[in-house]
Amino acid sequence: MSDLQIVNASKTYGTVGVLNQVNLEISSGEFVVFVGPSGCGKSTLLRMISGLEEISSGEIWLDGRVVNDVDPAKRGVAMVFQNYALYPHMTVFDNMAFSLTMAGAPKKERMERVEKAAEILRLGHLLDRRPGQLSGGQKQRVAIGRAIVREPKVFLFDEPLSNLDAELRVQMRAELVQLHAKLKSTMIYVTHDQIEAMTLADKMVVMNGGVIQQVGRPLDLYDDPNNKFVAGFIGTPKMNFLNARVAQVFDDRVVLSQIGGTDTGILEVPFHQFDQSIKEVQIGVRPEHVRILGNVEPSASMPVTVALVEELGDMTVIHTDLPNGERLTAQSHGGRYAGIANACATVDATHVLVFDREGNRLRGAKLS
Amino acid sequence: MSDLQIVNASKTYGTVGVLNQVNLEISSGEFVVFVGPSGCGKSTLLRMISGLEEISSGEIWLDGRVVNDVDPAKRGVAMVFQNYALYPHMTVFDNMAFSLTMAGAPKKERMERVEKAAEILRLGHLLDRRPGQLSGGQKQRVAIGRAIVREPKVFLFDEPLSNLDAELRVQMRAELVQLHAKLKSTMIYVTHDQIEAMTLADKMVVMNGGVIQQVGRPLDLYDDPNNKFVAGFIGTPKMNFLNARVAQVFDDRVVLSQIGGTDTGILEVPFHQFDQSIKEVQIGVRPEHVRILGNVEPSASMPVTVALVEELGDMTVIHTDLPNGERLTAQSHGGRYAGIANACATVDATHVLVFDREGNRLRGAKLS
Amino acid sequence: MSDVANMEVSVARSKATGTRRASEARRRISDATVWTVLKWTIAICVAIVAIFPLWWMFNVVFSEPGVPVSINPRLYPTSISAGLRNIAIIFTETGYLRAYYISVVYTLLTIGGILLVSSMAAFEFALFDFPGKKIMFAIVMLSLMVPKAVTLVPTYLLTVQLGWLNTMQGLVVPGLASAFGLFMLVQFMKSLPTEMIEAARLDGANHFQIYLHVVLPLSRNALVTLAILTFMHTWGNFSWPLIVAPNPTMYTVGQVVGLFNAPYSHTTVDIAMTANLLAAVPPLIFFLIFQRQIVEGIASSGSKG
Amino acid sequence: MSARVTKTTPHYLMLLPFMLLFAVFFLYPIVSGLIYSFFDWAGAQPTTFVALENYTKVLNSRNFNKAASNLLLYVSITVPLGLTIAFCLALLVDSFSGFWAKFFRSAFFMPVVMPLFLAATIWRWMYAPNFGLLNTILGWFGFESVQFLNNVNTMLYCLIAVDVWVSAGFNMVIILAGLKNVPKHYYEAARLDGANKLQQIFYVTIPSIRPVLFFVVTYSLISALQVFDVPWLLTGSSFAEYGGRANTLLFPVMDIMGRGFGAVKFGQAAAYGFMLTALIIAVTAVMFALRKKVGEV
Amino acid sequence: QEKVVLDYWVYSDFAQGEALKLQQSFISEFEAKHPGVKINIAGKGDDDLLTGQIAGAASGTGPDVFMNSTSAGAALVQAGALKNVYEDWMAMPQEYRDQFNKDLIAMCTPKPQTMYCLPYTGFGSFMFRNLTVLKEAGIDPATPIKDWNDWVAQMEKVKAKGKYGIPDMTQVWGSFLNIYSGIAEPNEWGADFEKKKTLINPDKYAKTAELFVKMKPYSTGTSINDQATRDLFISNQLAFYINGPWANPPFEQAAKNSNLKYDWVLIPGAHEGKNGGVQGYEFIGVAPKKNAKLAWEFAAYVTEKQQMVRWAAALGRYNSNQASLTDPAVASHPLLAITYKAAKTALFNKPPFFSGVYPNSYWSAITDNASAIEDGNMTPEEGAKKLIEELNEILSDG
Ligand SMILES: Nc1ncnc2c1ncn2[C@@H]1O[C@H](COP(=O)(O)OP(=O)(O)OP(=O)(O)O)[C@@H](O)[C@H]1O
Ligand SMILES: Nc1ncnc2c1ncn2[C@@H]1O[C@H](COP(=O)(O)OP(=O)(O)OP(=O)(O)O)[C@@H](O)[C@H]1O
Ligand SMILES: [Mg+2]
Ligand SMILES: [Mg+2]
Repeated sequence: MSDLQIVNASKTYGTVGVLNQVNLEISSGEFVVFVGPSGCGKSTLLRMISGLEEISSGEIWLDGRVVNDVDPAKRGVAMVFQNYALYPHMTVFDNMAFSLTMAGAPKKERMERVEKAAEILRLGHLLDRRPGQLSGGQKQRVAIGRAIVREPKVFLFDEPLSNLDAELRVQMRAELVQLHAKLKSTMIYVTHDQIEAMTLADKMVVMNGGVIQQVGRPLDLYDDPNNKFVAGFIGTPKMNFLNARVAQVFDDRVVLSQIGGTDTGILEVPFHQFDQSIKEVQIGVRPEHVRILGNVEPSASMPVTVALVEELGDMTVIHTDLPNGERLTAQSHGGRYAGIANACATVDATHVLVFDREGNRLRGAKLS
Repeated sequence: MSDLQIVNASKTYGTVGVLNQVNLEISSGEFVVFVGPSGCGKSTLLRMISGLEEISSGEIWLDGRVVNDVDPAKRGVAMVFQNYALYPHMTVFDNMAFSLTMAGAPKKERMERVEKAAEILRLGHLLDRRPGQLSGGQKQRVAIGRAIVREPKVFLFDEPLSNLDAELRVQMRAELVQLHAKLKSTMIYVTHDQIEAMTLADKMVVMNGGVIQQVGRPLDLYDDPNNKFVAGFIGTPKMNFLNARVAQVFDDRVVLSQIGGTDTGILEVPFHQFDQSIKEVQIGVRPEHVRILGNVEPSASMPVTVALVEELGDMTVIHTDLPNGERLTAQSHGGRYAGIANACATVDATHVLVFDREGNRLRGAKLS
Repeated sequence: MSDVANMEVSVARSKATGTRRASEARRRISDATVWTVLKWTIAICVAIVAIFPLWWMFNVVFSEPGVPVSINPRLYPTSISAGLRNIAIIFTETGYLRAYYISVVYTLLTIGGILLVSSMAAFEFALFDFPGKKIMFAIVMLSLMVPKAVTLVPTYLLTVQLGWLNTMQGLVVPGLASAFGLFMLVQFMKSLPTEMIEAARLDGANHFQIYLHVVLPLSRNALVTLAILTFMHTWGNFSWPLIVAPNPTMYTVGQVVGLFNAPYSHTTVDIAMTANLLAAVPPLIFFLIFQRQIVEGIASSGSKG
Repeated sequence: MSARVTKTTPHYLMLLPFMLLFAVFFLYPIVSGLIYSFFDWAGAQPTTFVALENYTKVLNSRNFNKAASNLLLYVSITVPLGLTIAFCLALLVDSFSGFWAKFFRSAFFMPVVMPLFLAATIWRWMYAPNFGLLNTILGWFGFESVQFLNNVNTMLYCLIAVDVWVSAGFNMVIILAGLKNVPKHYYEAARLDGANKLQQIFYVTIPSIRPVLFFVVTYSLISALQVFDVPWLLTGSSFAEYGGRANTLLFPVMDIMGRGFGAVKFGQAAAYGFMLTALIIAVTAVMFALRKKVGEV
Repeated sequence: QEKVVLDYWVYSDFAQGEALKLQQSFISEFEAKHPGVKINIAGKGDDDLLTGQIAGAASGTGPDVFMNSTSAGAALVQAGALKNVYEDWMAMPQEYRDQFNKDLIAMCTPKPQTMYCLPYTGFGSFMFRNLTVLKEAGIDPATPIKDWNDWVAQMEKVKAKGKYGIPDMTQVWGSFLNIYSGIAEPNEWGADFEKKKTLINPDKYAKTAELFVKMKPYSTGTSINDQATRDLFISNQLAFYINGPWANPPFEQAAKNSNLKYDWVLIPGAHEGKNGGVQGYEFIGVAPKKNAKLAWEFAAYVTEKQQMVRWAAALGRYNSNQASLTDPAVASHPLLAITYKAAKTALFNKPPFFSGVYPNSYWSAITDNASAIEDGNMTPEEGAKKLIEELNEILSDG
């Protein structure tokens, strides 16, 4: 029921445009995550949906009606703030019951609804405390509880976990997944933590500079990004981007050369009907598709200098420099780094993405 | 030259003990990282070394003399604070030169030393600015610069990167590594970020509850932790801990059963001369040593229910529940999760760690 | 057929939403404008009430002489030259300039002294622990509650014993240990980050240098606020100069104005008002110059109460 | 031991100037005032010890009850009223931004800057019967002229109006500063929860700035209990005659000044002063106790 | 030879303009006669003068020679600010002593062998009349006002023209006395500090209060000290204004600038032949300090006839040196003439001087009572009875 459509929404502060012609459809029950670098407009978009921020142009439809001018409290949305915004002078109960108090709900109803929410979040024993007496994770849960009590059609979360420590974040993430499964409400979630985004989202919205870059399932974005920004933004360590020349074009593949400025840097990338007019491209390779080899030099490998090795237990990240100064990062699992300084790198050509000079993804023609 | 010894150091606030009989040796030029959960006493220990905090009992030796009563400024240590503690009313130059000004150094010397430090940190063009006009990373560098100018024997860092965003942290981490390589001073670094600890440390000190749990090279701690705390604290996703019964003891291995409360949960763990009196143990298995298989049920595999799957692109984390309710997390790379709900898990017995009921590591006798 | 019906329905609905939206928007706009108009009206009215007296006095000074003042509300100045003449009379025929000088010196020395002495004490009370701190601070705070009227004479007798009658130090020194100033600065300094002070300690700054190079500059807003309040208080202080500096060569502006305001004074209203107005000018200027800092300064001092 | 001493020495050195001046010019006069309050003391004349006579004389004097009840009434109106108005003004200024916020802030603060004798002169004129501004305005509406400052029913309220006018700006600025520190998210959360503007003020603003309010209330109380110059000037008082018609604007500090310099009974004045001090300390203590009870956030 | 410096404190209006010039010439004359003596004059507002003298007496650092109102004399005696100058006085030639107003000398000598000061300047109050208003009301200013009834009748006529008759005379004790003196005798005013009883005559007080009630409809509601009252007079809205000679300068200026037409007459009394009015005096006193001898000489010098003649002639101000007032240079001054006339029948402001300090609520009790009667809260008789009780109580309270 609670479908949300954002149509051509823009937002300007004075003359500064913050959001530019945003279009987005969110269906009922979906868990949507907005990601993007700081200042890209995630919070602004969220706040426009909540009604806390006015919309400069365009429309927001909720359940089939335009809500541009509807009071925030009447939109049926609830918001969980980054720093929780719990009222420090009220008990947990009063915090959670606040919206009901404002609506003048009778005491009995307040008790019931708060207790129900408290049960879902296992907050029952904390209802008499003040926020100051709670741990970070508990505060977080109270903030969510306050939203649940309102029984909103749409939950909005603005980086709700960013104030928690790593362990608690993992835990709360799992709780959020369960909560979504239980309540089945639409949830919109802002974060700039990728892992959060990937693990939580049904649908991930990647934004940059006030523009939506790509919308899709997390793994689709990971495997098949539309542009360099999305490709680079998703995945840690970050995807490697290398310049390459188009050497030869075949019907089902393209041969790229001069990778890393080396003559041996040649890749045959599967590609259906590459546009012959393009001579210069950038390729994107994820670190897990790069292999660093000892001093052996097989053909089609590039000589690299190891700059920094980060051994993180199971995973080893090796930062290397190519002869032309480009950085190439490789990631491997299980083994331990042997301690070589000069090495060779090979790239798995089947996982290489090709971008044009502007950073847009070049895709092979669909086979009909 | 700048060896540091901490001998039986304790710290109490009133009646509350915060550090308990800490002993630690740090050799000249080492990069030592203190890790541990919040409140475990990392900062307190660091501040005791700096002299900002008085030591309740025990001794701190620096370069062969006891410095317990030496003024902080005269210990030859420099500290970089979490929130930088730059003086907002002074320019970057004045901030960096402050210690020299206090020491009454002539202008020329101040200029020279500040410029040298600024060069190392690429701050040359910022010397006239005030801290308010700097970005987070730049402030961070100024704070380090202020320390460098003093040419200290020991650098102390208290979570210097925790206020930065993820990308900047990665970058600053690399810079710190280079700085250490360049200056070759002793550096002591407090963090509760594991990745930071693992990538930076020559020697890692894991603390909990005011007690040092283990000291060693990061990978040694990862592979060979002394106790459950260290094992669980290092590594993400966290190590799995499962209860087990000692079924049979051989000279070079021990057979554990009832893992996950299942009859098929049997592991033969290589172990030299297991103490026969122990009947109940806990085993620790890192997620990368757990494999989740489809519905096939080979012997020595345990039936599990998949609770949550987190697909992070290259890596997939599968949280499962064992029949006795224990959680078992597995991690795999490259592949994508097939979407099964009931599955089987196997554990790589060669990588299993054994702990007693108190959480202390049980180690096989050394082969003489 | 059914398609057509559907279409009609949807058209009707969109019309309905259209009109409802329009009316909602109108209501919102009118609500907003009512609120805005109300807000501005109140703000302007209060501003008038607040500024009017000064404006009125200005008009009285700059008005045609001889026109009764109180029954012809002066809403605007009528004669600039008369005002200038009044000012000239004040400056040439009375000791006003000298009083200005005395008052300015008195005020500035007091400000300087209070800022120095109480910031040093506040530095200790706010940032460090040492034996006797609590009791000393409590006694100082208690003194805030003793009315000035009680201590006026004993303080005066003491000052006389020191031989400071009719001297600048007699005016200034007894007022320097301001409990209010100390209280304000302590509240402010409590909010300074301790790391800043620790960093300075590590940098080799001694106790006094930390105060001088770190804490003082960081307390700038609070110091400015205290300076403004002290300015106003000292400039308006009447009873102390009156008894401790009775010699005309030491008259402050307040005392000179007091001469004009005396019931049996021969002067006419406009001259008396001119004297009053001129007395208001320095605090006004001081305030206008520094008013930006006052909010931040008071903020951090007030918030901890 | 000696290490400890040298460690704490700098603290005392820094405190020395203040504490020395304080001890000499505040503590000593207070203590000697306290001693004099037990003596019959008329300036230079030899003083005789009279034990508690000064205190009993003050307590039994005709004016004491009047001054005390005036003070009670005055404080119980002017403090809440003044703070409410200051609070509203702070909200008002807070709702503006940029130039106008600064403008109104400065404008509202203006009365604080103005010397008091000036303010009093002008207010006396505003209150004047028949031709004063207020009566002129009342006249437009057909009301009879009110002798604001000479009518026992209006005098106190006239004083309170001036008092509020004088002090509102100061309190406003402090409250305003407190308002700026309230995280915006609280208001947004409350808006989403359906709280209207008024509810936001009661449920968010006031609780959030409680420490500031505490400061303002306490300070206002202490100052109001020592009220002196405004009623003194407003009633055109002199040492011979003060307090206005029927002593309606007679307050303890005025009486202290009058007894001291008018009747030359400094012993009584001091005794009076210390009784007032005791009251102020009691009120302040109650305030602190209340704060403890409500609990600090 | 060491220079002796004497501090000489006067009211602020003595240290302004014309008056200051004259004072300074007295000083330089005196200095010329006494080489090595320097006199510093300082002007002070009323309360400031008292405060400074009391504080100065307490610390022994007050002025050497100073003036104040005789009504503040008792307080200064109590504070120990005044030296007993009886012997110095008696040492002066008889001729000098005869110059002074006998009543005042008696007032300055409250006890045998105890004299606290020399009487100095003074004032008598009278009534300013706005001739324009009177003309409009059809009143001939040339016909003297017979008595209170006549007076009230005039006010009624003034009021009929929409003008005001008189300021509210109950607000300040001085203006009250200006009316009461129109019916009371000198021994019916002030207090007896021995018996702790007020001397006010209740019947006469009640009569006075009756007059207040009658005048109320014609009153401006403002006190005589309010700026508004003077402004009303200047702008031809007010017929009668009662005050001392110091109120004249603004009127004089208005007469020049805006054609104010006014004159002055004695304050009408309750019946024909009786006039109201208040006389008050400033004294010049000497502090019990090292240079008291010189200070006395200076005090004696400025109060001497020669100086007082110049003073009166230049400023038109009254003084207590009777001899000076009869000097032809002085008698012709119109303001002085009326003051002189007024003082003959006027009551002293707060007698007796130099003996008892009036408790601070004494004076306000009177004005409060009068106001209450004027407002109709009590009948004059009730009020009078109550007032006497109240004042006696205040006096015995101390
Ligand atoms: N009130 C405002 N006035 C002007 N610009 C604003 C305002 N609020 C936000 N902006 C600008 O709008 C842009 C988007 O802000 P927004 O808060 O939506 O970013 P975000 O994506 O949530 O970033 P973050 O991850 O840091 O929270 C930023 O560049 C910000 O500077
Ligand atoms: N001044 C103090 N008085 C009392 N207890 C203190 C004081 N300072 C610190 N503690 C306590 O000492 C313990 C250790 O504090 P410390 O700051 O060293 O922890 P930490 O390991 O640095 O934690 P974090 O990662 O949160 O910074 C904490 O439990 C803290 O509450
Ligand atoms: Mg945001
Ligand atoms: Mg810490």
